[in-house]
Amino acid sequence: MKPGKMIREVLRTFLKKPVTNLYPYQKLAMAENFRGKLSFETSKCIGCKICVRDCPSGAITINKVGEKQFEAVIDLGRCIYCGQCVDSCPKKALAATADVELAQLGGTKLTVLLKCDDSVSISTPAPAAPETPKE
Amino acid sequence: MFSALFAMLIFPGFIFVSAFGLAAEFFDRKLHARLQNRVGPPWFQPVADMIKLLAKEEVIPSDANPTMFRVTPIFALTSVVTAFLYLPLWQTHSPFAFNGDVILVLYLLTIPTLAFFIGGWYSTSLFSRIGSVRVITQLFAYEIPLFMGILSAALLADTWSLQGITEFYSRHSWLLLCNILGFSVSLIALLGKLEKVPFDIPEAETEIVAGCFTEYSGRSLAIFRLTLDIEMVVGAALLAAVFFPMGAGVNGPLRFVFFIIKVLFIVGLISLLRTVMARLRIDQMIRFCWKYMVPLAFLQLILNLILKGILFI
Amino acid sequence: MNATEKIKDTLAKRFSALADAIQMPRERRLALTVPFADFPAVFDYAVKELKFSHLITITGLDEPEVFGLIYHLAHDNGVVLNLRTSVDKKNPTVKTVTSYFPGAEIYERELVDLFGVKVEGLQAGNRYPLTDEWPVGEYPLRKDWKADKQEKHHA
Amino acid sequence: MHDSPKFKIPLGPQHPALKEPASFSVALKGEKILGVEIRLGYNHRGIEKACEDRTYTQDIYLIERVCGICSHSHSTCFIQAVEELAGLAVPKRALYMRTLIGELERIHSHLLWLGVAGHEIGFDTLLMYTWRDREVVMDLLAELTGNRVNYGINTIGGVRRDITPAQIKKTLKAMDILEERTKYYIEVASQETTLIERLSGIGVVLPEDALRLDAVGPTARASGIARDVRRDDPYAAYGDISFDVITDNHNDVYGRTLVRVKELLESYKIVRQVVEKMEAGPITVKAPRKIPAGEAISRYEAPRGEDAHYVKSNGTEKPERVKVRAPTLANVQVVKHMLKDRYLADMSIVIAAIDPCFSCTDRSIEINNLDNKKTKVITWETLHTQGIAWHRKHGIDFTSLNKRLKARIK
Repeated sequence: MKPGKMIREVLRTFLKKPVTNLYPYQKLAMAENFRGKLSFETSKCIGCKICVRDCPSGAITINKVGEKQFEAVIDLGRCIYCGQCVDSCPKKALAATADVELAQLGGTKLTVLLKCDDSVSISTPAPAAPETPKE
Repeated sequence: MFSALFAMLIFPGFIFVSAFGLAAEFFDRKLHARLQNRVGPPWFQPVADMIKLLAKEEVIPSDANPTMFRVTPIFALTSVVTAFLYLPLWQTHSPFAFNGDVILVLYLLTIPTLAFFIGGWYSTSLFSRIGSVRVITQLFAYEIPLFMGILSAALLADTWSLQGITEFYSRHSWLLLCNILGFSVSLIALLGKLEKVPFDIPEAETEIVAGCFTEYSGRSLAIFRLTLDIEMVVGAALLAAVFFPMGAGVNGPLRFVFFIIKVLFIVGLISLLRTVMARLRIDQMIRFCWKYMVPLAFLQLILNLILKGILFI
Repeated sequence: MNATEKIKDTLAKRFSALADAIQMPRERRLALTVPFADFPAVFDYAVKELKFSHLITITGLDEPEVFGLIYHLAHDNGVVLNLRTSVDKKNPTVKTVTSYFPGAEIYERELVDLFGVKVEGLQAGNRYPLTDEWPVGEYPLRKDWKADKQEKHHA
Repeated sequence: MHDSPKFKIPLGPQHPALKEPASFSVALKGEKILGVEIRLGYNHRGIEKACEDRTYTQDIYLIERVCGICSHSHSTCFIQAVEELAGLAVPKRALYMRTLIGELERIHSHLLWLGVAGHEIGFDTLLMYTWRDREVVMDLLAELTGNRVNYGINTIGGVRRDITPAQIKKTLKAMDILEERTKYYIEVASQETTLIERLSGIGVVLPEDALRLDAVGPTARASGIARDVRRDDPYAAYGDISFDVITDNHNDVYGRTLVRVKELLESYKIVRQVVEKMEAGPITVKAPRKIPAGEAISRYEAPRGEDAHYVKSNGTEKPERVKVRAPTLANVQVVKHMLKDRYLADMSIVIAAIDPCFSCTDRSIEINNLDNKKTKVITWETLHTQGIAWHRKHGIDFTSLNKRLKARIK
């Protein structure tokens, strides 16, 4: 029985650097294979929609935009980042990136259109209808 | 007249002591955080908290007595600010010093505790009521060792004035060593008065939400928070004046610096103690106080009586 | 002979009429379907004589004709006995097993709330897991209950 | 104390001591507890019903989200049942992988519990330290699986990710760090007076009561009952691994603390054995989309105790019935027993001592906005403007301060 058993430890800790990460100023590096936001390559997609069928939360939709041309729309608010669509995709058109800073002010910015012009994936917010608050 | 008003409102009264209280809160929080390997709050955090609380809407429970609910925080704040006026900091004596001020300060420090009790009781919430019963139960446990610890030091100095005690101990500084027991008992009892771990039973967050402050919000809560901060400074300054008279010889700004350092040292000790312990249960706290602290304080009292008999007949 | 088979044999000997119904899908797993009338006797025997000391849970099933109830009992040596019985859908009432396992109270409350099976002898207490305002006669785990039905009900 | 009035105080659904909603209605006489009424179900979100509407693949991820802490426990438990139904022979390496993640999860859960227990008794330093050290294992899990909590490592017929030699090295290093820290916590737990005072002698469950009330996991083991599914009903790779089932005969919260910290040491031992014994080979076998009709029950020793999943299939892509029995549900009755004649101050730590996980416990139904008329969605922008307007009305304006703050951040 020793009251104040931790005194030595806390005094030693006082001399150490704090471990807190000052988040917005100091970014945390995510592991390389972290399952974050998805990326999509149009040229690989064959429009089989297995990803749509396997998605547990119905977050992904594949639209046909032209002859053998597809785009993916992902609702980041619904996506649970399980990466099952990446595993399901037979052509490896989908991939998970380590991008985790996806928070947005306002729910409308969470629907993301993924398409690419030349194999580089660009993501632009979809022009979703703005929600008008009813008073 | 004007100088008295200045002393009460600006220095060393309300304005100064509030700023010092908030600074001490920052010091306590920062040290606590660093001991826990965290970064801790920025320097303006206590001020920002205060501004936020003052800006918030104040909600008064419908069953509560609105007058009592609003008045008790002010009552508590006034008494601690008044207590501070009697403590010597800049000069050798405070502007209002008189023989017997150590007793007055001790009693003024009891008033906030009673105010917490009344405020909690009048807010009529169950958590507040349990909290206020705990406040008053705890008061009976720590008050006696605290009084005995401080008064036995005063007894040896043969004076009831803070100035006298300080002067006596700076003359016979070796006698301070005899008071170590009294100092430890008073410091631990002060933890109970300030409701800090391991004696934060009345506002135990994980049991009764916030104890007697549960229903308080906005301005009234801000005043209570400020009271606790100032109480910490006053308690630390009281212990410093009685047990650490170092620097009493020097005068002027240096003495003021000494005062600040002494107070922050005691706040640091409180911080350290609350970092390394778990909260006790109310029955354990009372048992601890009556079983160990009171006998120890009593021992100190007897020791000082004997010493006094031997040394100064 | 291993522990599972031993238990199987003892059970078959005691209830010879049910001997063929005992299944052993794999090591440490036994399943037995018991007619509703025989259930208390078999359950009592399994708990008291065969020393199945732990009731894992009670599963309710909505089968087309009846409500199936599976009492998953576990032995200290790891054998799990799935004791299964069924009650009529018109008047689904079973007796409580809280006298054997006081902890079964909450599993039985689940049956009451989610399937509408009445449990005789269950002491009064808070319902679980549905809210107090839940409409009477709505049993969500029944197959004919659909999640979006609720909205229509209130619209 | 004879005349002290009887109080009835609500602990929860929202209370600082509870990390999740559950309501404990406590009848008090002074500080003494006369009786407790427990009301659960606030976390009901319809998972069992929802499982019947989804394919097995989708269910893995849904089941994984039954609980945030023991996510791997639930998904493994479910998948074991499905694999038994499909008659799949899961590759050895996959089983070892599951064991590895399972033990890492136990480490993270037990460290988390130790911190929470510290917080409940006002020992925040313990909370800060254990949670700091927990980051080691969280980072490791993120690296191995791709997420910090919902690992998503399981798939029907195996696991989704393999472990590389570099990762094995990292794992072993992390185990060394954590072992040293755990030994220090054991020292603290067995010496710090205030901690022992607060934990010992409360929440007592005698062995016979623990048996009678069906306690599981550390709650049972702290009452001297060696009940551990890993040993009794071995799954994954536990049959090949040697470890001790930790028991304690304190019967109280202190015993539960000791069991958990000692189990941490066992987990480090298991992790080391797993990475050593792991053989090269495939990590998955092909699984059919349609699972043959049948039924199976699977048990798993989650950090909080025995987890059980029952799956009934009907030969289609979707299960006929999924039943989840989380460990907390079995331990809830024990809590009621523990709280009798104790002090209010002990309540939060006694509840915390079973390591409750109410979101595990409550699953089943989704209530779709019972009154749609009352629900109003306020967008962030509206809320923002309303807030500014309220403050301006009360004479507070932060516009200039805000501008300066923004400039500083830039």
